[in-house]
Amino acid sequence: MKWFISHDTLRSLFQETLEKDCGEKVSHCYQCGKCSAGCPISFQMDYLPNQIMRMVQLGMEDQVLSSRTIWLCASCLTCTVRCPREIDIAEIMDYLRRRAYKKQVIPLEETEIPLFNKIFLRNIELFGRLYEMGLIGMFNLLSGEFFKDFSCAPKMFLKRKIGIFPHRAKNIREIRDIFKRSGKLAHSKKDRLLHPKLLFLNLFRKFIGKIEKLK
Amino acid sequence: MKIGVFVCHCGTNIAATVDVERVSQEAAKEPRVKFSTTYRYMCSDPGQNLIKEAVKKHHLDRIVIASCSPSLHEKTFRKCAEKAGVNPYLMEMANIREHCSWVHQDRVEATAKAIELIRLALAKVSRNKPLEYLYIPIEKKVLIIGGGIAGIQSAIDIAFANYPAVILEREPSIGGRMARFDKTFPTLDCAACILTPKMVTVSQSKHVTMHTYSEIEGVKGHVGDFTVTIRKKARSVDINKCTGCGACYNKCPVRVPSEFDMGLGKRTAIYIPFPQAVPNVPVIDRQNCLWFTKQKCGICKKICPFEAIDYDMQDEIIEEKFGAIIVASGFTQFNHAVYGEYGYGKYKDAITGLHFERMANSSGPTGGKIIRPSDGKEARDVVFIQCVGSRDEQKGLSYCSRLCCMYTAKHALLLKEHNKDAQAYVFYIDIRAAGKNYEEFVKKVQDEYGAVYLRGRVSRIFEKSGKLIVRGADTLSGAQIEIKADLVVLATGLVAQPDAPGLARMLHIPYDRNNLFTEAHPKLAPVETITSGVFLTGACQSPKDIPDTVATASAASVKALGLMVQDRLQREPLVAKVDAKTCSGCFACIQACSFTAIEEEEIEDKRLKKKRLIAKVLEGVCTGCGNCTAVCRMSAIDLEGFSNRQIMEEIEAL
Amino acid sequence: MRYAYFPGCSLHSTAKEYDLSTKAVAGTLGIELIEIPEWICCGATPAHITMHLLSLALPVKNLLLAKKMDSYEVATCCAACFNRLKVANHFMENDSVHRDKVNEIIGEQYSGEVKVRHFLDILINVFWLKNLSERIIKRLDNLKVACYYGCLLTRPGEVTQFDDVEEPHLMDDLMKILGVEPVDWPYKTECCGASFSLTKTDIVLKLSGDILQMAYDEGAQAIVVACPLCQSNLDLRQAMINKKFKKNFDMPILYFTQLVGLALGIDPLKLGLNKHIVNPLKLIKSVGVL
Amino acid sequence: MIDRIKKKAEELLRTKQVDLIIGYKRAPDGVSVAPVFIDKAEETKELIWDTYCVYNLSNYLKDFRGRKIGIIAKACDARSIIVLLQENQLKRKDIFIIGVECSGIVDEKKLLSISPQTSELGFDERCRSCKPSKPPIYDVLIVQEGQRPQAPRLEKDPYGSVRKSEAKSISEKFKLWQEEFSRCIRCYACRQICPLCYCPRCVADQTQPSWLSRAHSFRGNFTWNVTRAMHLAGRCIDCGECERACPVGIPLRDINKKIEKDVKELFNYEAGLSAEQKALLSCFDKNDPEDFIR
Amino acid sequence: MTATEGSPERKRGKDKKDWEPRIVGFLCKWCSYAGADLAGTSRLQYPPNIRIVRVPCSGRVNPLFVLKCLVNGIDGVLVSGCHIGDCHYSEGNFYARRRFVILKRLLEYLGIDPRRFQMSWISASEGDKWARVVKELVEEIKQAGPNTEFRKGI
Repeated sequence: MKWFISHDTLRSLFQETLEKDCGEKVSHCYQCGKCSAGCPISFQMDYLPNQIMRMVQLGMEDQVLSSRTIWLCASCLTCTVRCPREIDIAEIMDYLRRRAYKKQVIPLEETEIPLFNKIFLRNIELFGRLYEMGLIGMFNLLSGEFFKDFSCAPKMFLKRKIGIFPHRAKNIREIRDIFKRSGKLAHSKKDRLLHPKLLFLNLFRKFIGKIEKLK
Repeated sequence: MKIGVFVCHCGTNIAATVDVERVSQEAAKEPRVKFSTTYRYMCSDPGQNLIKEAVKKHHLDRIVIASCSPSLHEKTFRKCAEKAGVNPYLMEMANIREHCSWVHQDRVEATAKAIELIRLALAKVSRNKPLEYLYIPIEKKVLIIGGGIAGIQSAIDIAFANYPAVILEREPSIGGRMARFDKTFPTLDCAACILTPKMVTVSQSKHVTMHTYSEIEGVKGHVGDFTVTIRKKARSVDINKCTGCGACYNKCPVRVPSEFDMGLGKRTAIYIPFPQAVPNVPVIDRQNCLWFTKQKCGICKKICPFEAIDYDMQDEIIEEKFGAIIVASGFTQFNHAVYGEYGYGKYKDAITGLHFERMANSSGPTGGKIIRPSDGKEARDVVFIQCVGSRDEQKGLSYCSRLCCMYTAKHALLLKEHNKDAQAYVFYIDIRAAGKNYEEFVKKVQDEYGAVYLRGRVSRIFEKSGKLIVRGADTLSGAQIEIKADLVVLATGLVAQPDAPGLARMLHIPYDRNNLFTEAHPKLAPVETITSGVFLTGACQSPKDIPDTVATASAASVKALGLMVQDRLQREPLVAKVDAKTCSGCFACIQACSFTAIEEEEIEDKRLKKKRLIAKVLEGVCTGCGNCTAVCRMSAIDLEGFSNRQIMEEIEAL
Repeated sequence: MRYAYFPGCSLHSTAKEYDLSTKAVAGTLGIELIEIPEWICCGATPAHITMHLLSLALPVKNLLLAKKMDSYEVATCCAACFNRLKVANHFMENDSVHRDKVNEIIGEQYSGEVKVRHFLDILINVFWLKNLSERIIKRLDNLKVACYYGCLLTRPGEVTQFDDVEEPHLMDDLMKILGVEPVDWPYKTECCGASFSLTKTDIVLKLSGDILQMAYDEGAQAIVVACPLCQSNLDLRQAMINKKFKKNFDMPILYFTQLVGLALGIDPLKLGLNKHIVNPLKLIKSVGVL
Repeated sequence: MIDRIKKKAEELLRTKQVDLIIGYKRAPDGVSVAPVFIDKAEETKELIWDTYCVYNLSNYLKDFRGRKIGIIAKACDARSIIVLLQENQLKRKDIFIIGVECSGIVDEKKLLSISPQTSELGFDERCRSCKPSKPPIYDVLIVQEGQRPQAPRLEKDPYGSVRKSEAKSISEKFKLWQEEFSRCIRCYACRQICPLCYCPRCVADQTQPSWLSRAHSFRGNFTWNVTRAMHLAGRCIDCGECERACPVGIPLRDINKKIEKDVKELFNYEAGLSAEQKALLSCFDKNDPEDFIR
Repeated sequence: MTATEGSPERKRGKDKKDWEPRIVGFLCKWCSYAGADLAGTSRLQYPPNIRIVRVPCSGRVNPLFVLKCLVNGIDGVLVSGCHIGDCHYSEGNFYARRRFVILKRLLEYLGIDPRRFQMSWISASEGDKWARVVKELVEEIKQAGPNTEFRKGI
């Protein structure tokens, strides 16, 4: 048996909170499975999108937030445009990810994605525009895959597709203000942007992986 | 004016909270009240006898009964008054149970309120007028709109009772959708085998007249006296001369896709839709006939041994009178072209269930072979997709079309019967098989015919290398599924006919947001409409399978016959009435009447010494809603039973 | 015809050739594209995954910058930027709760008054295909391509208000005008894995590989795209796909602007055709343009 | 302009296209204007047209039902003719409308102080919120020639004063109208002058039931004025005759305007623009507002 | 009984302290009246301040009825019908809705407390809603105070 669902779970306010916060009616879902049928990423997911909807309906917050599925969603909106119940499933996935960030529950297997997102945003907060070199370098460094995509690098440089220096925005102060105020309004603490727990988890996993490979 | 007040204890229902004796005493003090009393159960026989005796003894001419809700016992006490010799409309009720004793606990308050409620009723009854029942004569003939299985069954039932029925069908033959089906679930008897005898019965009955290839143009009047305008479209073949020998269509050189065969087969320009057509008289399709398009050919006319072909035939407009109308206008298929993910209807090998029925039919266009329309090859892997259009608020209908689960199961079975090597894959959301032997049927299809049932809606279909790739999911196992199919059968939902709203407006019956006709009550009056004399049967009211359609057809027939057997129709006289002197003829009332129950009338105005137009209420049509009275600025139109004087008197008594 | 041009981060780096070709085409056709001064990143996918308000505030900041310019319509080429700008505009127009919050963050008042258009839309629906056809110098006959729209250009339909959601056809129409034959293929809006390029490269390889395979099977010689992320996944990762799935695709991934540029007679180098990883020049030569 | 009016009127009578012309003539005082009813071609000389022609002549049409009438109509008057047509009180073929282009008429009450030629202040208040100078319906249109008189300055918001009153507190509003209505002497001049009050028996005169108290108490006055306004909902075309006729100066137009505003805002309905349109209260839209309903 | 007899003073409490609001409800007999019946059958308790005038349809209610109630000193008037789409006569409530929004706004414009005239849609199955609406109505009218505006003929 995978799970035991208790009376308390069924009575939890997970679904209500979600519907109130993101305005999407999960209760409308009647489990037709069209989202899962069309999802391009579902082959990698631990639960299909429709199962996530069901789990939300049943109040299984812990299981949903620690699922890999919510991180693997590519926001391609295939599910959203085809849902016969007019539920914006991609938006719900977004919401679940944001909630998972807040609660710092991130599955061990999927730490790169949140890490990447944080680095990406930090990058923009610093430079205003994306600084690819910085992004890739930082990401490789913090994710522990130091030489990822190195084979591509020479080509990119040769074709002058990646700049070596970042863009310097004149209005950087305004941009940082936007970040600060958005964070304040969303009641998320700024230091969460690069949370040590996240980094640690990721490196730990990579380390385990390496050891297993050696075996 | 001598009013009697009768206060009911209703056991303890009223008496426990309301001091009925005091109420009665207080009522007696009101002006014009000659008699007042209480009784344990006023609606019981002794209670009613008490009223009758009091009327006799005290020469009462008006009655107020303080008891329960008029919704419950107004009719009882009206009858009681009538028996006691008081006009039934000189009785009013004070609702001191539902609106007083049951909703209050304080005895003093409740008693005081009960007294006031009686005072209100007294005020109203003092302005009541004696009214006489209305009687409407009845035209003893029933119109049936639609000649599918619903219309056919209705006609048979009415003819059986020896009343005349007229079937109006817009296609050249009766038979409707059922004539296109191959087999019927769950018994698998062939549709033609059970329908054709009924069609023949209709055509041979002396009580049934058929207007095929005809459309309804207008309806006037009301229950008992409908006047219907019918357009008999030019068939170009004289129905009285033609014997149905078939010489004409055997020689016709034109070939066009057959509508009856869903475009899978061909027909000629002069044609009968299908071999068992009733009447067995061809019709010329003027859009495609060479004579009408190019003034050439004329073979059919030359060859017809009975000189039945008449190229100059014109549409004919006739008017007929009916006492009742049965609407059996049926349904149409949901158009799946709105589904972009299923290819916008452009894939030839993605067909609908009705196409499949024609293919499965051994006398159909493919001779019973299940083929791919694109290349004519036999289909081996066939995917069935349920709920196309149904249960889909985004692109289709909110409702469940009710039959698709069953007909898809039937198709999966037929597929296997027609081709042993074939495999059926059915994508479903829920299987709804609530009917006699339905669940057993679906189980049989799964167990004995090996149909693979997959629980999930299909997300995408696309063409690749001559096959249709179907992407779905099975939510029970949590797997994505991709099937390379030869043929995809879409179980498209049932929708209202596109012209249903127009018909509804003609008949003054309401329809819902899906354009399905609305019954008078979803449970207790499922075949009636709010327009008396108009009844519903079949899928025009909601999706129905054949057994349900036949059942509602017989139900509607009984309702119509219930009118036919009466000499005249008694109606409550609670209708609007116009005061000629006060009416200015602005006709705000005509515009505001939802039932076209008001018309213009010319009168001789004695004061102005000239003719002028005023409003006139058609008592047979008026439903007594009173909307006209509120839009009339001069209060020239008033509603009997709820008249301005009655209501104003109530207000003054408050 | 004058637009405030929002290139987006990619067009200034990995997708330089998209920027080059867009400007070249616009210049030739007389469509004035004025880059929004000091524009900033729209936040892309990471923003809306992480902080909803931020994902609205960043595009709105750009729209406000555009509003301060004379022209009121914004042109953009990147499908992801287009989607984010459109979504932000949709919220600012229709959702007062979010509008108030975002305005508070930005410190200015905005309610969705700036219009956002994709350059493809401008070319077809503002400049008109017919006008374009009159300007063509070299017809690109003998070229068969798969038009790949990606997932973000048309979805969700009510927000982007751009082409058909399930079967978009604007790019196909454009190709036909140029003389190019678009193949009718089913993967026009399939996802390439875009945002996972760095994080979940496996997924990207699988999805992009499927797309390349489908285009190849349907007989396309090249894939035409309107999104820099799709381009980089299909182009940059093609070698890795070949390695992983043991294929040998040699499928150039072109921007629609590059093909339009070629037909207008613009020098291929000015269109950045030398900047691709999978070299398209061989193919271009084979159809006789060079 | 007047010459062309006279010529047309003369022609209509002479060729028997109409039996009667309703128009304006100079009143004996030499300044103000009175209605005139002409059935002889030679009498058309009497006709005049100037900014003093305040009356809405369509009020007289109902008295001549069945005869062919020619009528001189300003834009506002023509709209009341449309309402009368809409309500079957007239037959279109029975009337010949001589439409006159109008650039505002004077307010008699202001006349004593200021002349209309010198200042726009002399114009009637309602002309400042009236857009059309051309009648929406006519058989022949007489346009102004040469130098047009200075048209009154248009108010940006025709309902500005209504909005102002709406903003007042409930008790302020009550007090205001209590004072206004308590002056009412129930003379029914507003009813007599209104071209759209044509009921054979007004509810105010009915006794069975007695809809409103006939005593000129505040209760009765209030009921009468609300009844009158409600009966004009979606019909009043703001010709201003009621307010002009009121001997005690109750601002009746203000009430009419309030309803006109609501009707326009809630239902996008304007009275007297087309004879084919359904009466406001005899039709509905499925999306009518219902936020006021529980 | 004639109009003048029904003067508001007749049945009014002398003192403001023991004043209880008097409310009139015009209820359509198919939905709202049946809904009130259901409240009774379900024994839902509500204050006894309301008197019901039964009408066939909310479309039957003439604005003059409402006006008459108010000038007679009734403290609150409620018009209640079927929900949109449920009208027994299919469209009556549409007409009522249009008619009464105009009246409601006009009365407010003339200084009548908007709480004194209200409308509701109550179906035959909404006994609970009926009880709730009456309770709320009584509460609101209590706050609005007695309708004394028309007491004296000034």
